[in-house]
Amino acid sequence: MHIPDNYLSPATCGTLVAAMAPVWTVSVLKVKAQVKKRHETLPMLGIAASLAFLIMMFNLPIPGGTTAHAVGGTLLAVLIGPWAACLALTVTLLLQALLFGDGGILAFGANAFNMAFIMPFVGYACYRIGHHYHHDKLGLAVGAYLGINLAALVAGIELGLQPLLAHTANGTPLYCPYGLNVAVPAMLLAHLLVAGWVEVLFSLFVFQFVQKVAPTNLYQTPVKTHQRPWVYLLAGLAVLSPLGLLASNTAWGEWSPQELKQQLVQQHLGTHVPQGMQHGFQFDALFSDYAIGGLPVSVGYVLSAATALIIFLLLIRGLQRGTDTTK
Amino acid sequence: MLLKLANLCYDYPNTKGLVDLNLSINAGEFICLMGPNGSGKSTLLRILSGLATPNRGQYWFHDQLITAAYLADAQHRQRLHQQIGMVFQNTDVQLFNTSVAEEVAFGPRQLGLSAAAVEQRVTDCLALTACTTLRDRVPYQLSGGEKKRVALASVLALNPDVLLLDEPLNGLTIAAQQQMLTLLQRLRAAGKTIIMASHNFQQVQAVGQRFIIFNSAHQIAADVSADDLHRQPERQAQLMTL
Amino acid sequence: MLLKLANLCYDYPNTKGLVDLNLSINAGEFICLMGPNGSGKSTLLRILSGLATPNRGQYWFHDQLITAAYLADAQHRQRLHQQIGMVFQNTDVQLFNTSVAEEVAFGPRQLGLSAAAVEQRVTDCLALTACTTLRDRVPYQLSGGEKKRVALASVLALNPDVLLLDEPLNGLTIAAQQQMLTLLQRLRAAGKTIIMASHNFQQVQAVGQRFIIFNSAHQIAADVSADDLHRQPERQAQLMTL
Amino acid sequence: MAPTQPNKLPNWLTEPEPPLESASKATFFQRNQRHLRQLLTKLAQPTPVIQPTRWPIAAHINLIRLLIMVLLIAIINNLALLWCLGLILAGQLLWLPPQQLRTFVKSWLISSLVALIIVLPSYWLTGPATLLFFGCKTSLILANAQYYRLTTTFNDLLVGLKTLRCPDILIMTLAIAITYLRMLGQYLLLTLEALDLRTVASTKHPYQLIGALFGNLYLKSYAYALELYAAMEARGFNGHYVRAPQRRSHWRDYLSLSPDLVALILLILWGN
Ligand SMILES: Nc1ncnc2c1ncn2[C@@H]1O[C@H](COP(=O)(O)OP(=O)(O)OP(=O)(O)O)[C@@H](O)[C@H]1O
Ligand SMILES: Nc1ncnc2c1ncn2[C@@H]1O[C@H](COP(=O)(O)OP(=O)(O)OP(=O)(O)O)[C@@H](O)[C@H]1O
Ligand SMILES: [Mg+2]
Ligand SMILES: [Mg+2]
Repeated sequence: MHIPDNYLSPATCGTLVAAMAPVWTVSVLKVKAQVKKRHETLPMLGIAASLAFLIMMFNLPIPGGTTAHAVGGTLLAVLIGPWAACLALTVTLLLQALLFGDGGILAFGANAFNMAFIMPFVGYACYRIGHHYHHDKLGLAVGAYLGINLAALVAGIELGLQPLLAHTANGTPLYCPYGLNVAVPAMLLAHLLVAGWVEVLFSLFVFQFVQKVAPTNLYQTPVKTHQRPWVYLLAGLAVLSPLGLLASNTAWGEWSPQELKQQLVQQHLGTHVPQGMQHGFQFDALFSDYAIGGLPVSVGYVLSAATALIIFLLLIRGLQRGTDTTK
Repeated sequence: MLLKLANLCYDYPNTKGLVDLNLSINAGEFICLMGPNGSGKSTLLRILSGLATPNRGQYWFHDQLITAAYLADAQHRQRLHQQIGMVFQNTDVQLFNTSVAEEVAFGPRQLGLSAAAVEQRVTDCLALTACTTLRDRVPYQLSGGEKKRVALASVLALNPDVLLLDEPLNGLTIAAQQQMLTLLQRLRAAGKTIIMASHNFQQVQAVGQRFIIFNSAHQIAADVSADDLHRQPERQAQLMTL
Repeated sequence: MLLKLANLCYDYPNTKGLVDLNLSINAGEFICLMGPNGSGKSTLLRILSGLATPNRGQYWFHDQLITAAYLADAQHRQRLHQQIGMVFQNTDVQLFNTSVAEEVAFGPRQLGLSAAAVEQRVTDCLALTACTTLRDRVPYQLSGGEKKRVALASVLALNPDVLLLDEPLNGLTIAAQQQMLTLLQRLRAAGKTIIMASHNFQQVQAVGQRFIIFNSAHQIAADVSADDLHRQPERQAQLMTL
Repeated sequence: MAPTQPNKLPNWLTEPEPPLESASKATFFQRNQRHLRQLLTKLAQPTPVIQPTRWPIAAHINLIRLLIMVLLIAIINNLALLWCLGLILAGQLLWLPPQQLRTFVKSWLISSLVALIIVLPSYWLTGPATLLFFGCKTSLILANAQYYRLTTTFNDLLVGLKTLRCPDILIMTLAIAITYLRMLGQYLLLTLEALDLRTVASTKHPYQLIGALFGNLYLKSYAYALELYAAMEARGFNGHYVRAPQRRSHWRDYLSLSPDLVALILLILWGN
């Protein structure tokens, strides 16, 4: 579910980072309060982050011989509390983006929104409801399934909106080339059918183990205080952010709202005839649109000379015998 | 011959693990590995158990060459694991079930035994290692010495032919050490092969039949039988310091 | 008086850890904790180091009552931790840096020493524990005995007044055990208090000044000084089995 | 041990175990072991970074540079400008030692290929222009990110984030996460190995086992959290990492930002 870079327009990424900002702020405040009471929360955060990392890199078997991996958002929320889980997952995503190349750097906000916000909170809410009716496991299962699918849905929408939000004058998408009609089903199908169930099974069995062995190590909900304002604020933001997504993008795209509506309708009905099917191979399109033309010929010469030189040097360098550093 | 190593080397990414080992071991031997810290005892046990494969040289087990390719096959690996049981130096990592009884039952259950037979094995193994009272405890909450004993019980339950024990006496009381050595001796008498790393010559002296001594260059410095050892007081004195 | 326990009890969620302990320890003592597996030695060390707080009873350190509330204050906790250094039974949890040198430097650096002073301490501590050759290795890739020594070095680097050692001799060669005991004796001579759990009476006999013996009911069965011990052969025989 | 140890071995233990006929391919444990080993080697040898003696750049500048670069690539829709950015990166690559250059090229090619495969179907939807252009931009971003990864240690990342005034709680969490990734990874690997050793037939309930593995990992890490934090505190840790101070010359930092800034200016002058 990690969205890589260049699939989302910078504007979308910015919007989602902005949407995450209040969530992070509240999380930090909440967790700070938690740390005051139990000082092991602090190391636990880091540990939960590395635990999430390991969960995401662990291959789980699925029938048919292939493997999938769980995300563990809901599970972590149940184990260490949703706020701490949000921070921990954020750290995991940051680590993955910067140091392991999983998920984009600009798309960090989007990934955090999907996996560190939607997943743990939706999952935890379901778990709480289940807990209320004394069906902890059912709540967890539903939460895990809903959480990951909702996150996938949102990811699909974020991706699918891109061709509408950012495209060249003649409609060629600048970022993710798939519209809502492709992105959403693709994301959802995989998660509804496979990843969702893997997540459920994984969460359930880990939860069962912890509950059996050390029930005291589960997150205990703090005694109710005035936490309502936060909830409303966050819920409002969650609803608003898709709108913000559109709004902030108007600066980038060059279309009017009518055009957008028209395009939305088109995308959904699929009446839009794909260009590629219409014209077949069209390599000159590349240069007609993105214009290497417009450059003075001399600059072109300089560029190609520099390129040739550097490629040559790189080749030599790459073929050299490594002397120092790694063995 | 049970197993044989020929010119075996093992390198860790940035240090040597084992250098040019030649060794052959017969079924039913009781072997003690001794040597300074970091000389490669644990590494050898990892190789014998198939957890690591040599970088150079060969390892034959029952005339079968054990290589990474051979072990890539799940069936081969499981076959090997059924014959070889291992207790780790850090037993913490070895216990992952919800209760001690479950832990010991984990292995036999895969063998397709009846529930009664599994239960029988659990009871026997716990009794042999004096863990009966720990039966319903959670393994990760045990004390250091208790974990060691439960780990041995869980390995015994699979009834392997070869037992690899990495410093099994560490953290046990002297009395428990004696009992464990007695148990091992009985197992050997029943035909098992036992290969044990230890730093405690005084304790293992009485039971070991053959002593393989590593030096700090990760090589085998000496390979003497208990009988020969009696006639070499200076070697005994050396072992007293390892 | 350095520290004092009064009617101290500690319960784990489903087992007893310590039952009704009374004990007082003076600065500069060299104390050996002995007892069967699971008798509560590690638990006592955890309490002394402030990792756990008693369920009932009191623990005074330097006339300060150590309670959960007192330790909730980060500053108090830090002060306590600075005076008390601990080497865990499972040293794996203690090593978290990327190289042995970093590991040892971590503490002094946190104390705000100059780079040269930190370097000095690192060199000294590694030399004292015979780890100089391991300097650039990755801690978690060391062998069992090497980890033990590095853990001790990293604790020594902070120069604590009280050293709590949970079975520090385990997994070391006999020669290394001797070296460590000599080192501990020197530290004691320099005024440190040393409290050490061990199962190896033969080794610690020579250095221990006071032996605190637990029984399997998690109580203190006996508390004898080395001098008294000389006059009690049956007690010595008992300790030989623990 | 308790004095009640039986002095005879049970019968089953004295007879050899009949070989078990099993046919299973529970390879996922193996695969996970392999992944974990790779992760651990990666964590154990923080990438041998090019010696910063010649051109030391502050960690936070490096981070900012990466961000600007990725942003630039994402918003530029002019092939010539992208080409320039590519050249800048290629120029930086020249300083890499040969071995690292090879590593770089390998992982870059692989990740670019994956990205390309994902956008491939778009050829039939929107035509070749998107495919090629998108492919170029994505692989350029991947190359930049990969270069950053190759030349930055965890420590640098932490220092960089700290200089950028990230909240302490985040830095701490990050630092502990990296530390623990190593420890828990090692623990998980060893447990998997131990599990493997006691697996003599196909696993009937893999998920139950995995649940136990991770449940254990969680509980263990919870206990570790307490002990390790105490161990850290015992060694003077108070929520701030103290590091050996680094010498920095600012003009170099800003100079190193200049190619990116030039590109930004070009973008503004030429527009899209
Ligand atoms: N995972 C690892 N990665 C890299 N090097 C390792 C690893 N494990 C052990 N080593 C190194 O390999 C050598 C042999 O280690 P090994 O664990 O086999 O020693 P040992 O004889 O068991 O020592 P001890 O008596 O202390 O347990 C040592 O130098 C050790 O530092
Ligand atoms: N984390 C834990 N949770 C629950 N019970 C525990 C835990 N740790 C230890 N115990 C139990 O508390 C008792 C005392 O354990 P402790 O670790 O103090 O023993 P010990 O004297 O150090 O034994 P050993 O010599 O084997 O290390 C034992 O019965 C043990 O099973
Ligand atoms: Mg070893
Ligand atoms: Mg103990």
